[in-house]
Amino acid sequence: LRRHATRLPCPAGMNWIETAHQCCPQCPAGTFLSKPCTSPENGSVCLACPAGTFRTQPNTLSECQACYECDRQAFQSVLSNCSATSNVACGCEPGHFRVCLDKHCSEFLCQKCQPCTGRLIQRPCSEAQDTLCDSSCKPDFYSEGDECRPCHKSTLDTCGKECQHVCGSGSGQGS
Amino acid sequence: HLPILQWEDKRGLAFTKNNLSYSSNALVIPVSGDYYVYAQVTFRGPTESSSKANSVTEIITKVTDSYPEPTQLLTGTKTLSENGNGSGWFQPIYLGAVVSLEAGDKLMVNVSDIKLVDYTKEHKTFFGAFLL
Amino acid sequence: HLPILQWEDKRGLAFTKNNLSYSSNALVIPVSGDYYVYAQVTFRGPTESSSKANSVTEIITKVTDSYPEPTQLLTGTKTLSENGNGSGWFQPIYLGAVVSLEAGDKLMVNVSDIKLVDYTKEHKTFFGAFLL
Amino acid sequence: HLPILQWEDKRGLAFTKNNLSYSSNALVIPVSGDYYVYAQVTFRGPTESSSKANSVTEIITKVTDSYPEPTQLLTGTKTLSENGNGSGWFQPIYLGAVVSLEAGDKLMVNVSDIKLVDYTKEHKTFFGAFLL
Repeated sequence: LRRHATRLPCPAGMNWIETAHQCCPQCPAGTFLSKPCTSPENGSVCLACPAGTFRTQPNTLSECQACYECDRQAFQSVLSNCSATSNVACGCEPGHFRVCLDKHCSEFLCQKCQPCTGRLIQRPCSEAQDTLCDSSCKPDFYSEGDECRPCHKSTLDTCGKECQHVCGSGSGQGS
Repeated sequence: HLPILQWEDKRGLAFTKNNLSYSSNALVIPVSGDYYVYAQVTFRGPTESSSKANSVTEIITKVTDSYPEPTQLLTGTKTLSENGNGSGWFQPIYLGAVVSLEAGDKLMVNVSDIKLVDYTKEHKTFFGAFLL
Repeated sequence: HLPILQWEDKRGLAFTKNNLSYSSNALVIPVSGDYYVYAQVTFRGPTESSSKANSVTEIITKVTDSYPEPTQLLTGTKTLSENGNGSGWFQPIYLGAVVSLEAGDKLMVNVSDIKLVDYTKEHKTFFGAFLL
Repeated sequence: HLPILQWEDKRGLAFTKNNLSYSSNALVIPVSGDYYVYAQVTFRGPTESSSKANSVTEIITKVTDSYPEPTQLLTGTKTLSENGNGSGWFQPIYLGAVVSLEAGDKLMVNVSDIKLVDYTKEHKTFFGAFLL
Protein backbone atom coordinates (compact mmCIF):
# COMPACT_ATOMS: atom_id res chain seq x y z
CA LEU A 1 0.00 0.00 0.00
CA ARG A 2 1.21 3.45 -0.74
CA ARG A 3 2.44 5.16 2.42
CA HIS A 4 0.27 8.20 1.79
CA ALA A 5 -3.02 8.98 0.03
CA THR A 6 -2.69 8.70 -3.72
CA ARG A 7 -3.22 11.92 -5.59
CA LEU A 8 -6.96 12.07 -6.42
CA PRO A 9 -8.42 14.35 -9.11
CA CYS A 10 -9.86 17.31 -7.16
CA PRO A 11 -13.33 18.79 -7.73
CA ALA A 12 -13.61 22.12 -9.56
CA GLY A 13 -12.23 25.05 -7.61
CA MET A 14 -9.91 22.82 -5.59
CA ASN A 15 -6.29 21.67 -6.11
CA TRP A 16 -4.33 18.70 -4.72
CA ILE A 17 -1.90 19.85 -2.01
CA GLU A 18 1.05 17.45 -1.71
CA THR A 19 2.01 18.53 1.83
CA ALA A 20 -1.57 18.23 3.11
CA HIS A 21 -2.23 15.04 1.05
CA GLN A 22 -5.68 16.29 0.14
CA CYS A 23 -7.65 18.67 -2.06
CA CYS A 24 -7.95 22.25 -0.80
CA PRO A 25 -9.99 25.22 -2.08
CA GLN A 26 -8.08 27.51 -4.47
CA CYS A 27 -7.14 31.00 -3.31
CA PRO A 28 -8.73 33.76 -5.41
CA ALA A 29 -6.76 35.84 -7.93
CA GLY A 30 -4.70 38.52 -6.14
CA THR A 31 -3.85 36.17 -3.26
CA PHE A 32 -1.59 33.17 -2.57
CA LEU A 33 -1.80 30.07 -0.40
CA SER A 34 -0.33 30.88 3.00
CA LYS A 35 -1.51 27.69 4.75
CA PRO A 36 -3.29 24.68 3.22
CA CYS A 37 -6.67 23.55 4.58
CA THR A 38 -6.60 20.85 7.26
CA SER A 39 -9.65 19.20 5.70
CA PRO A 40 -11.45 19.82 2.40
CA GLU A 41 -14.40 21.24 4.29
CA ASN A 42 -12.56 24.08 5.94
CA GLY A 43 -10.86 26.77 3.85
CA SER A 44 -7.25 27.36 2.82
CA VAL A 45 -5.56 30.34 4.42
CA CYS A 46 -5.00 32.85 1.61
CA LEU A 47 -3.09 36.13 1.94
CA ALA A 48 -3.06 39.13 -0.38
CA CYS A 49 -0.15 39.38 -2.83
CA PRO A 50 2.47 41.73 -1.32
CA ALA A 51 3.06 45.03 -3.12
CA GLY A 52 5.01 44.49 -6.35
CA THR A 53 3.57 41.02 -6.92
CA PHE A 54 0.38 39.63 -8.50
CA ARG A 55 -1.69 36.54 -9.40
CA THR A 56 -4.13 36.83 -12.28
CA GLN A 57 -5.81 33.46 -11.58
CA PRO A 58 -7.21 31.39 -8.67
CA ASN A 59 -4.31 29.30 -7.34
CA THR A 60 -2.70 27.26 -4.59
CA LEU A 61 0.81 28.66 -5.03
CA SER A 62 2.99 29.61 -2.06
CA GLU A 63 4.01 32.99 -3.53
CA CYS A 64 2.85 35.59 -6.03
CA GLN A 65 4.68 36.46 -9.25
CA ALA A 66 6.93 39.55 -9.22
CA CYS A 67 5.58 42.38 -11.38
CA TYR A 68 7.52 43.21 -14.53
CA GLU A 69 8.72 46.80 -14.95
CA CYS A 70 8.45 48.97 -18.02
CA ASP A 71 11.82 49.83 -19.51
CA ARG A 72 11.57 53.61 -19.06
CA GLN A 73 15.22 54.08 -20.05
CA ALA A 74 14.55 52.34 -23.37
CA PHE A 75 11.56 54.61 -24.24
CA GLN A 76 8.83 52.35 -22.85
CA SER A 77 5.80 53.86 -21.10
CA VAL A 78 3.39 52.40 -18.55
CA LEU A 79 -0.05 51.66 -20.06
CA SER A 80 -1.39 50.22 -16.79
CA ASN A 81 0.26 49.71 -13.44
CA CYS A 82 0.75 46.34 -11.79
CA SER A 83 -2.10 45.42 -9.42
CA ALA A 84 -2.66 42.39 -7.18
CA THR A 85 -4.50 40.71 -10.07
CA SER A 86 -2.65 41.97 -13.16
CA ASN A 87 0.91 42.49 -14.35
CA VAL A 88 2.14 45.90 -15.53
CA ALA A 89 1.34 46.68 -19.21
CA CYS A 90 3.95 48.62 -21.19
CA GLY A 91 3.83 50.54 -24.48
CA CYS A 92 6.13 53.00 -26.26
CA GLU A 93 6.60 56.69 -25.52
CA PRO A 94 5.25 59.17 -28.05
CA GLY A 95 7.59 59.39 -31.04
CA HIS A 96 8.49 55.69 -30.78
CA PHE A 97 6.97 52.47 -32.19
CA ARG A 98 7.16 48.79 -31.21
CA VAL A 99 9.69 46.41 -32.80
CA CYS A 100 8.39 42.95 -31.79
CA LEU A 101 10.93 40.24 -30.96
CA ASP A 102 8.49 37.35 -31.41
CA LYS A 103 5.19 36.64 -33.13
CA HIS A 104 3.22 37.39 -29.95
CA CYS A 105 5.14 40.60 -29.26
CA SER A 106 5.54 39.48 -25.65
CA GLU A 107 9.00 41.08 -25.87
CA PHE A 108 9.50 44.30 -27.82
CA LEU A 109 11.83 47.28 -28.26
CA CYS A 110 10.70 50.90 -28.70
CA GLN A 111 12.34 52.49 -31.72
CA LYS A 112 12.35 56.17 -32.68
CA CYS A 113 9.86 57.05 -35.45
CA GLN A 114 11.52 58.25 -38.64
CA PRO A 115 10.99 62.00 -39.20
CA CYS A 116 10.24 62.03 -43.00
CA THR A 117 12.31 65.22 -43.41
CA GLY A 118 11.43 66.83 -46.74
CA ARG A 119 8.74 64.27 -47.53
CA LEU A 120 4.99 64.09 -47.08
CA ILE A 121 3.77 61.59 -44.46
CA GLN A 122 1.73 58.78 -46.00
CA ARG A 123 0.90 57.18 -42.65
CA PRO A 124 1.79 58.69 -39.28
CA CYS A 125 3.85 56.76 -36.71
CA SER A 126 1.77 54.68 -34.29
CA GLU A 127 2.37 52.27 -31.38
CA ALA A 128 2.43 49.39 -33.84
CA GLN A 129 4.43 50.75 -36.77
CA ASP A 130 6.87 53.38 -38.00
CA THR A 131 5.92 56.47 -39.99
CA LEU A 132 5.41 55.72 -43.69
CA CYS A 133 7.02 58.53 -45.71
CA ASP A 134 6.08 59.50 -49.23
CA SER A 135 8.65 58.16 -51.74
CA SER A 136 9.03 61.51 -53.48
CA CYS A 137 10.25 64.76 -51.97
CA LYS A 138 7.98 67.66 -50.96
CA PRO A 139 7.88 70.80 -53.14
CA ASP A 140 11.04 72.95 -52.63
CA PHE A 141 13.03 69.81 -51.70
CA TYR A 142 15.26 67.81 -54.04
CA SER A 143 16.41 64.23 -53.58
CA GLU A 144 20.04 63.34 -52.96
CA GLY A 145 20.80 59.68 -52.21
CA ASP A 146 17.84 58.57 -50.13
CA GLU A 147 17.42 61.98 -48.50
CA CYS A 148 15.34 65.04 -49.41
CA ARG A 149 17.22 68.33 -49.06
CA PRO A 150 15.70 71.85 -49.02
CA CYS A 151 16.29 74.13 -52.02
CA HIS A 152 18.52 77.14 -51.28
CA LYS A 153 18.62 80.18 -53.51
CA SER A 154 22.23 80.90 -52.58
CA THR A 155 23.61 77.54 -53.76
CA LEU A 156 21.40 77.17 -56.84
CA ASP A 157 24.15 77.55 -59.44
CA THR A 158 26.61 75.24 -57.70
CA CYS A 159 24.29 72.41 -56.65
CA GLY A 160 23.87 69.17 -58.61
CA LYS A 161 21.74 68.38 -61.65
CA GLU A 162 18.71 67.12 -59.67
CA CYS A 163 18.85 70.12 -57.35
CA GLN A 164 19.03 72.58 -60.22
CA HIS A 165 16.25 70.75 -62.04
CA VAL A 166 13.89 70.83 -59.04
CA CYS A 167 14.92 74.04 -57.35
CA GLY A 168 15.76 76.00 -60.50
CA SER A 169 12.42 75.37 -62.27
CA GLY A 170 10.45 76.17 -59.17
CA SER A 171 12.37 79.37 -58.23
CA GLY A 172 9.63 81.66 -59.64
CA GLN A 173 7.03 80.16 -57.38
CA GLY A 174 6.35 81.24 -53.83
CA SER A 175 9.81 80.91 -52.29
CA HIS B 1 2.52 31.16 -26.12
CA LEU B 2 5.78 30.48 -27.90
CA PRO B 3 6.26 27.03 -29.48
CA ILE B 4 7.54 24.21 -27.22
CA LEU B 5 10.64 22.16 -28.09
CA GLN B 6 10.45 18.37 -28.20
CA TRP B 7 13.33 16.33 -26.81
CA GLU B 8 14.96 12.95 -27.39
CA ASP B 9 15.03 11.25 -23.97
CA LYS B 10 16.27 7.76 -24.75
CA ARG B 11 19.06 7.59 -27.35
CA GLY B 12 22.58 9.00 -27.26
CA LEU B 13 23.59 11.34 -24.48
CA ALA B 14 20.01 11.83 -23.32
CA PHE B 15 19.05 10.13 -20.08
CA THR B 16 16.62 10.73 -17.24
CA LYS B 17 17.82 9.78 -13.75
CA ASN B 18 16.64 10.12 -10.07
CA ASN B 19 13.18 9.28 -11.50
CA LEU B 20 13.01 12.58 -13.34
CA SER B 21 10.75 11.54 -16.20
CA TYR B 22 9.95 13.01 -19.60
CA SER B 23 6.47 13.07 -21.10
CA SER B 24 4.62 15.24 -23.66
CA ASN B 25 7.56 17.58 -24.22
CA ALA B 26 8.15 18.21 -20.51
CA LEU B 27 10.46 17.09 -17.71
CA VAL B 28 8.22 15.94 -14.84
CA ILE B 29 9.45 16.72 -11.30
CA PRO B 30 9.16 13.62 -9.07
CA VAL B 31 10.06 15.14 -5.70
CA SER B 32 9.59 18.68 -4.36
CA GLY B 33 12.82 20.58 -3.79
CA ASP B 34 15.39 22.97 -5.24
CA TYR B 35 16.67 21.97 -8.67
CA TYR B 36 19.40 23.39 -10.87
CA VAL B 37 17.61 23.61 -14.22
CA TYR B 38 19.54 24.29 -17.44
CA ALA B 39 19.07 24.30 -21.22
CA GLN B 40 21.06 25.30 -24.27
CA VAL B 41 19.44 25.92 -27.64
CA THR B 42 21.62 26.50 -30.71
CA PHE B 43 19.79 28.65 -33.21
CA ARG B 44 20.88 28.88 -36.84
CA GLY B 45 19.73 30.48 -40.06
CA PRO B 46 18.77 31.56 -42.53
CA THR B 47 16.53 28.63 -43.46
CA GLU B 48 14.24 28.50 -46.50
CA SER B 49 11.08 28.83 -44.49
CA SER B 50 12.23 31.14 -41.70
CA SER B 51 11.19 34.73 -41.97
CA LYS B 52 14.06 37.20 -41.49
CA ALA B 53 14.29 36.91 -37.72
CA ASN B 54 15.85 39.90 -36.00
CA SER B 55 16.24 38.06 -32.70
CA VAL B 56 16.04 34.64 -31.03
CA THR B 57 14.57 33.80 -27.62
CA GLU B 58 14.75 30.74 -25.36
CA ILE B 59 12.51 30.43 -22.28
CA ILE B 60 12.46 27.67 -19.62
CA THR B 61 8.84 27.49 -18.47
CA LYS B 62 7.09 25.77 -15.56
CA VAL B 63 3.55 24.37 -15.68
CA THR B 64 1.96 23.39 -12.39
CA ASP B 65 -1.41 22.01 -11.30
CA SER B 66 -1.66 24.83 -8.78
CA TYR B 67 -1.86 27.54 -11.45
CA PRO B 68 -3.61 27.61 -14.85
CA GLU B 69 -0.89 29.63 -16.62
CA PRO B 70 2.75 28.69 -17.37
CA THR B 71 5.42 30.60 -15.40
CA GLN B 72 8.55 31.86 -17.18
CA LEU B 73 11.53 30.76 -15.04
CA LEU B 74 14.55 31.71 -17.19
CA THR B 75 14.79 33.70 -20.42
CA GLY B 76 17.60 34.38 -22.90
CA THR B 77 16.93 36.88 -25.69
CA LYS B 78 19.56 37.89 -28.29
CA THR B 79 19.20 40.21 -31.26
CA LEU B 80 20.85 39.03 -34.47
CA SER B 81 23.29 41.27 -36.28
CA GLU B 82 24.78 38.70 -38.66
CA ASN B 83 21.33 38.04 -40.12
CA GLY B 84 21.34 41.15 -42.23
CA ASN B 85 23.98 40.12 -44.71
CA GLY B 86 22.26 36.89 -45.79
CA SER B 87 25.18 34.62 -44.86
CA GLY B 88 24.65 31.71 -42.47
CA TRP B 89 24.67 32.39 -38.71
CA PHE B 90 24.80 30.38 -35.46
CA GLN B 91 23.74 31.60 -32.03
CA PRO B 92 23.80 29.41 -28.89
CA ILE B 93 21.83 30.53 -25.80
CA TYR B 94 22.62 28.83 -22.46
CA LEU B 95 20.42 29.25 -19.36
CA GLY B 96 20.78 27.73 -15.90
CA ALA B 97 19.66 28.53 -12.35
CA VAL B 98 18.28 27.11 -9.12
CA VAL B 99 14.46 27.06 -8.88
CA SER B 100 12.09 25.74 -6.23
CA LEU B 101 9.79 23.08 -7.71
CA GLU B 102 6.92 20.93 -6.45
CA ALA B 103 6.33 17.26 -7.20
CA GLY B 104 4.30 17.06 -10.42
CA ASP B 105 5.53 20.36 -11.83
CA LYS B 106 6.47 20.20 -15.53
CA LEU B 107 9.42 22.00 -17.16
CA MET B 108 9.47 22.92 -20.85
CA VAL B 109 11.64 24.93 -23.23
CA ASN B 110 9.90 27.47 -25.49
CA VAL B 111 11.61 29.20 -28.41
CA SER B 112 10.77 32.21 -30.53
CA ASP B 113 10.89 30.20 -33.80
CA ILE B 114 11.20 26.41 -33.98
CA LYS B 115 12.39 26.59 -37.60
CA LEU B 116 15.58 28.34 -36.40
CA VAL B 117 16.55 25.62 -33.88
CA ASP B 118 19.57 23.45 -34.75
CA TYR B 119 18.33 20.03 -33.63
CA THR B 120 20.83 18.12 -35.83
CA LYS B 121 23.34 17.32 -33.03
CA GLU B 122 22.43 16.43 -29.43
CA HIS B 123 25.52 18.18 -28.06
CA LYS B 124 24.41 21.54 -29.48
CA THR B 125 20.86 21.68 -28.07
CA PHE B 126 20.17 20.09 -24.68
CA PHE B 127 17.99 20.40 -21.57
CA GLY B 128 18.22 18.99 -18.04
CA ALA B 129 17.85 19.38 -14.28
CA PHE B 130 19.23 17.91 -11.05
CA LEU B 131 18.04 17.97 -7.45
CA LEU B 132 20.34 19.79 -5.02
CA HIS C 1 35.59 49.44 -9.63
CA LEU C 2 32.66 48.69 -11.92
CA PRO C 3 29.18 49.42 -10.57
CA ILE C 4 27.55 46.70 -8.42
CA LEU C 5 24.10 45.33 -9.26
CA GLN C 6 21.35 45.34 -6.63
CA TRP C 7 19.04 42.32 -6.36
CA GLU C 8 15.47 41.55 -5.28
CA ASP C 9 15.76 38.77 -2.69
CA LYS C 10 12.22 38.24 -1.46
CA ARG C 11 9.52 38.57 -4.10
CA GLY C 12 8.71 36.25 -6.99
CA LEU C 13 11.30 33.63 -8.00
CA ALA C 14 13.94 35.13 -5.67
CA PHE C 15 14.71 33.16 -2.53
CA THR C 16 17.61 32.54 -0.21
CA LYS C 17 17.93 29.07 1.29
CA ASN C 18 20.40 26.97 3.33
CA ASN C 19 21.05 30.25 5.26
CA LEU C 20 22.70 31.87 2.25
CA SER C 21 21.74 35.47 3.00
CA TYR C 22 21.64 38.69 1.00
CA SER C 23 22.72 42.05 2.37
CA SER C 24 24.07 45.30 0.88
CA ASN C 25 24.08 43.99 -2.66
CA ALA C 26 25.96 40.80 -1.83
CA LEU C 27 25.28 37.11 -1.23
CA VAL C 28 26.87 36.24 2.11
CA ILE C 29 28.46 32.78 2.42
CA PRO C 30 27.38 31.04 5.65
CA VAL C 31 29.61 27.94 5.53
CA SER C 32 33.06 27.41 4.00
CA GLY C 33 33.09 25.03 1.04
CA ASP C 34 32.88 24.65 -2.73
CA TYR C 35 29.93 26.47 -4.29
CA TYR C 36 28.59 26.52 -7.83
CA VAL C 37 28.09 30.27 -8.37
CA TYR C 38 26.15 31.60 -11.38
CA ALA C 39 24.64 34.81 -12.74
CA GLN C 40 22.99 35.96 -15.93
CA VAL C 41 22.71 39.64 -16.87
CA THR C 42 20.65 40.65 -19.89
CA PHE C 43 22.02 43.87 -21.37
CA ARG C 44 19.96 45.97 -23.77
CA GLY C 45 20.17 49.29 -25.56
CA PRO C 46 20.20 51.91 -26.80
CA THR C 47 18.80 53.89 -23.88
CA GLU C 48 18.29 57.62 -23.47
CA SER C 49 21.29 58.19 -21.31
CA SER C 50 23.68 55.45 -22.32
CA SER C 51 26.70 56.44 -24.28
CA LYS C 52 27.26 54.41 -27.46
CA ALA C 53 28.65 51.31 -25.71
CA ASN C 54 30.63 49.00 -27.95
CA SER C 55 30.92 46.21 -25.41
CA VAL C 56 29.28 44.88 -22.21
CA THR C 57 30.94 43.12 -19.29
CA GLU C 58 29.65 41.10 -16.35
CA ILE C 59 31.94 40.10 -13.47
CA ILE C 60 31.16 37.92 -10.41
CA THR C 61 33.38 39.28 -7.64
CA LYS C 62 34.33 38.04 -4.17
CA VAL C 63 35.05 40.30 -1.20
CA THR C 64 36.67 38.66 1.80
CA ASP C 65 37.82 39.92 5.16
CA SER C 66 41.22 38.33 4.61
CA TYR C 67 42.07 40.55 1.63
CA PRO C 68 41.36 44.27 1.08
CA GLU C 69 40.82 44.02 -2.68
CA PRO C 70 37.85 42.33 -4.40
CA THR C 71 38.77 39.21 -6.40
CA GLN C 72 37.30 38.71 -9.87
CA LEU C 73 35.98 35.12 -9.95
CA LEU C 74 34.19 34.92 -13.32
CA THR C 75 34.05 37.37 -16.22
CA GLY C 76 31.99 37.53 -19.40
CA THR C 77 32.76 40.28 -21.86
CA LYS C 78 31.16 40.71 -25.32
CA THR C 79 31.61 43.32 -28.01
CA LEU C 80 28.42 44.69 -29.55
CA SER C 81 27.97 44.67 -33.31
CA GLU C 82 24.28 45.50 -33.55
CA ASN C 83 24.86 48.75 -31.68
CA GLY C 84 26.13 50.56 -34.74
CA ASN C 85 22.91 50.90 -36.67
CA GLY C 86 20.88 52.59 -33.91
CA SER C 87 18.28 49.81 -33.69
CA GLY C 88 17.55 48.14 -30.38
CA TRP C 89 19.71 45.22 -29.19
CA PHE C 90 19.67 42.52 -26.47
CA GLN C 91 22.72 40.61 -25.19
CA PRO C 92 22.51 38.03 -22.36
CA ILE C 93 25.73 36.93 -20.60
CA TYR C 94 25.65 33.76 -18.45
CA LEU C 95 28.47 32.78 -16.09
CA GLY C 96 28.76 29.79 -13.76
CA ALA C 97 31.54 27.79 -12.10
CA VAL C 98 32.68 26.08 -8.91
CA VAL C 99 34.65 28.29 -6.52
CA SER C 100 36.10 27.67 -3.07
CA LEU C 101 34.64 30.14 -0.55
CA GLU C 102 35.07 30.86 3.16
CA ALA C 103 32.29 31.59 5.64
CA GLY C 104 31.67 35.36 5.60
CA ASP C 105 32.83 35.85 2.02
CA LYS C 106 30.57 38.12 -0.02
CA LEU C 107 29.66 37.61 -3.70
CA MET C 108 28.60 40.48 -5.95
CA VAL C 109 27.90 41.09 -9.62
CA ASN C 110 29.58 44.08 -11.29
CA VAL C 111 28.66 45.35 -14.74
CA SER C 112 30.29 47.71 -17.23
CA ASP C 113 27.25 50.05 -17.36
CA ILE C 114 24.23 49.78 -15.08
CA LYS C 115 22.09 51.81 -17.49
CA LEU C 116 22.40 48.98 -20.04
CA VAL C 117 21.05 46.29 -17.68
CA ASP C 118 17.55 44.95 -18.43
CA TYR C 119 16.05 44.88 -14.92
CA THR C 120 12.41 44.68 -16.11
CA LYS C 121 11.84 40.89 -15.72
CA GLU C 122 13.24 38.63 -12.99
CA HIS C 123 13.74 35.71 -15.42
CA LYS C 124 16.12 37.70 -17.64
CA THR C 125 18.68 38.83 -15.05
CA PHE C 126 19.40 36.54 -12.06
CA PHE C 127 22.15 35.53 -9.62
CA GLY C 128 22.62 32.58 -7.26
CA ALA C 129 24.83 29.93 -5.67
CA PHE C 130 24.55 26.47 -4.09
CA LEU C 131 26.86 24.44 -1.86
CA LEU C 132 28.17 21.21 -3.43
CA HIS D 1 40.27 16.84 -34.45
CA LEU D 2 40.13 20.41 -33.20
CA PRO D 3 43.04 21.60 -31.05
CA ILE D 4 42.85 20.83 -27.30
CA LEU D 5 43.14 23.57 -24.68
CA GLN D 6 45.69 23.28 -21.89
CA TRP D 7 44.73 24.33 -18.37
CA GLU D 8 46.40 25.72 -15.28
CA ASP D 9 45.38 23.36 -12.43
CA LYS D 10 47.37 24.62 -9.48
CA ARG D 11 47.74 28.39 -9.22
CA GLY D 12 45.10 31.06 -8.61
CA LEU D 13 41.45 30.05 -8.73
CA ALA D 14 42.25 26.63 -10.23
CA PHE D 15 41.84 23.63 -7.94
CA THR D 16 41.02 19.96 -8.27
CA LYS D 17 39.00 18.35 -5.47
CA ASN D 18 37.24 15.03 -4.63
CA ASN D 19 40.28 13.42 -6.34
CA LEU D 20 39.27 14.75 -9.75
CA SER D 21 42.75 15.00 -11.26
CA TYR D 22 44.24 16.79 -14.24
CA SER D 23 46.82 15.25 -16.55
CA SER D 24 47.87 15.76 -20.20
CA ASN D 25 45.25 18.41 -20.84
CA ALA D 26 42.35 16.37 -19.47
CA LEU D 27 40.25 16.13 -16.32
CA VAL D 28 40.36 12.48 -15.23
CA ILE D 29 37.17 11.04 -13.71
CA PRO D 30 37.93 9.13 -10.50
CA VAL D 31 34.50 7.63 -9.77
CA SER D 32 31.68 6.60 -12.13
CA GLY D 33 28.55 8.72 -11.83
CA ASP D 34 26.65 11.74 -13.11
CA TYR D 35 28.71 14.92 -13.27
CA TYR D 36 27.77 18.51 -14.06
CA VAL D 37 30.51 19.44 -16.52
CA TYR D 38 31.05 23.06 -17.59
CA ALA D 39 33.53 25.27 -19.44
CA GLN D 40 33.73 28.85 -20.64
CA VAL D 41 36.13 29.97 -23.35
CA THR D 42 36.50 33.67 -24.12
CA PHE D 43 37.54 34.14 -27.72
CA ARG D 44 38.98 37.43 -28.94
CA GLY D 45 40.48 38.85 -32.11
CA PRO D 46 41.78 39.88 -34.46
CA THR D 47 45.29 38.71 -33.66
CA GLU D 48 48.32 39.04 -35.94
CA SER D 49 48.44 35.37 -36.82
CA SER D 50 44.74 34.54 -36.81
CA SER D 51 43.08 34.12 -40.17
CA LYS D 52 39.90 36.12 -40.61
CA ALA D 53 37.70 33.71 -38.58
CA ASN D 54 34.01 34.11 -39.19
CA SER D 55 32.98 31.80 -36.35
CA VAL D 56 34.30 30.28 -33.11
CA THR D 57 33.52 26.86 -31.63
CA GLU D 58 34.04 25.27 -28.22
CA ILE D 59 33.51 21.53 -27.65
CA ILE D 60 33.71 19.54 -24.39
CA THR D 61 34.89 16.08 -25.42
CA LYS D 62 35.12 12.72 -23.63
CA VAL D 63 37.79 10.11 -24.29
CA THR D 64 37.16 6.68 -22.83
CA ASP D 65 39.06 3.39 -22.87
CA SER D 66 35.92 1.61 -24.05
CA TYR D 67 35.76 3.51 -27.36
CA PRO D 68 38.61 4.57 -29.69
CA GLU D 69 36.98 7.82 -30.86
CA PRO D 70 36.44 10.92 -28.71
CA THR D 71 32.76 11.71 -28.03
CA GLN D 72 31.52 15.28 -28.35
CA LEU D 73 29.50 15.97 -25.18
CA LEU D 74 28.67 19.69 -25.44
CA THR D 75 29.21 22.17 -28.27
CA GLY D 76 28.85 25.94 -28.54
CA THR D 77 29.35 27.54 -31.92
CA LYS D 78 28.85 31.23 -32.78
CA THR D 79 29.31 33.19 -35.99
CA LEU D 80 31.16 36.47 -35.67
CA SER D 81 29.61 39.65 -37.05
CA GLU D 82 31.87 42.22 -35.45
CA ASN D 83 34.86 40.61 -37.20
CA GLY D 84 34.13 42.30 -40.50
CA ASN D 85 35.01 45.84 -39.54
CA GLY D 86 38.56 45.03 -38.36
CA SER D 87 38.05 46.38 -34.84
CA GLY D 88 38.71 44.17 -31.82
CA TRP D 89 36.04 41.69 -30.70
CA PHE D 90 35.31 39.46 -27.69
CA GLN D 91 33.00 36.44 -27.63
CA PRO D 92 32.50 34.24 -24.54
CA ILE D 93 30.92 30.78 -24.95
CA TYR D 94 29.62 29.00 -21.83
CA LEU D 95 28.61 25.32 -21.82
CA GLY D 96 27.33 23.17 -18.96
CA ALA D 97 25.28 19.99 -18.54
CA VAL D 98 24.92 16.71 -16.67
CA VAL D 99 26.68 13.75 -18.28
CA SER D 100 27.11 10.12 -17.22
CA LEU D 101 30.82 9.28 -16.89
CA GLU D 102 32.85 6.18 -16.02
CA ALA D 103 35.90 6.07 -13.78
CA GLY D 104 38.95 6.72 -15.96
CA ASP D 105 37.10 8.76 -18.57
CA LYS D 106 38.95 11.91 -19.64
CA LEU D 107 37.33 15.30 -20.36
CA MET D 108 38.91 17.88 -22.65
CA VAL D 109 37.99 21.19 -24.24
CA ASN D 110 38.60 21.61 -27.97
CA VAL D 111 38.40 24.93 -29.78
CA SER D 112 38.19 25.96 -33.41
CA ASP D 113 41.34 28.14 -33.25
CA ILE D 114 43.69 28.23 -30.27
CA LYS D 115 45.13 31.56 -31.42
CA LEU D 116 41.73 33.20 -30.80
CA VAL D 117 41.46 32.03 -27.16
CA ASP D 118 41.85 34.72 -24.48
CA TYR D 119 43.99 32.85 -21.97
CA THR D 120 45.23 36.06 -20.27
CA LYS D 121 42.87 35.97 -17.25
CA GLU D 122 41.74 32.83 -15.39
CA HIS D 123 38.29 34.28 -14.74
CA LYS D 124 37.56 34.62 -18.47
CA THR D 125 38.36 31.06 -19.61
CA PHE D 126 37.70 28.17 -17.20
CA PHE D 127 36.74 24.48 -17.11
CA GLY D 128 35.42 22.19 -14.35
CA ALA D 129 33.11 19.41 -13.18
CA PHE D 130 31.43 18.18 -9.99
CA LEU D 131 29.84 14.88 -9.01
CA LEU D 132 26.09 15.04 -8.30
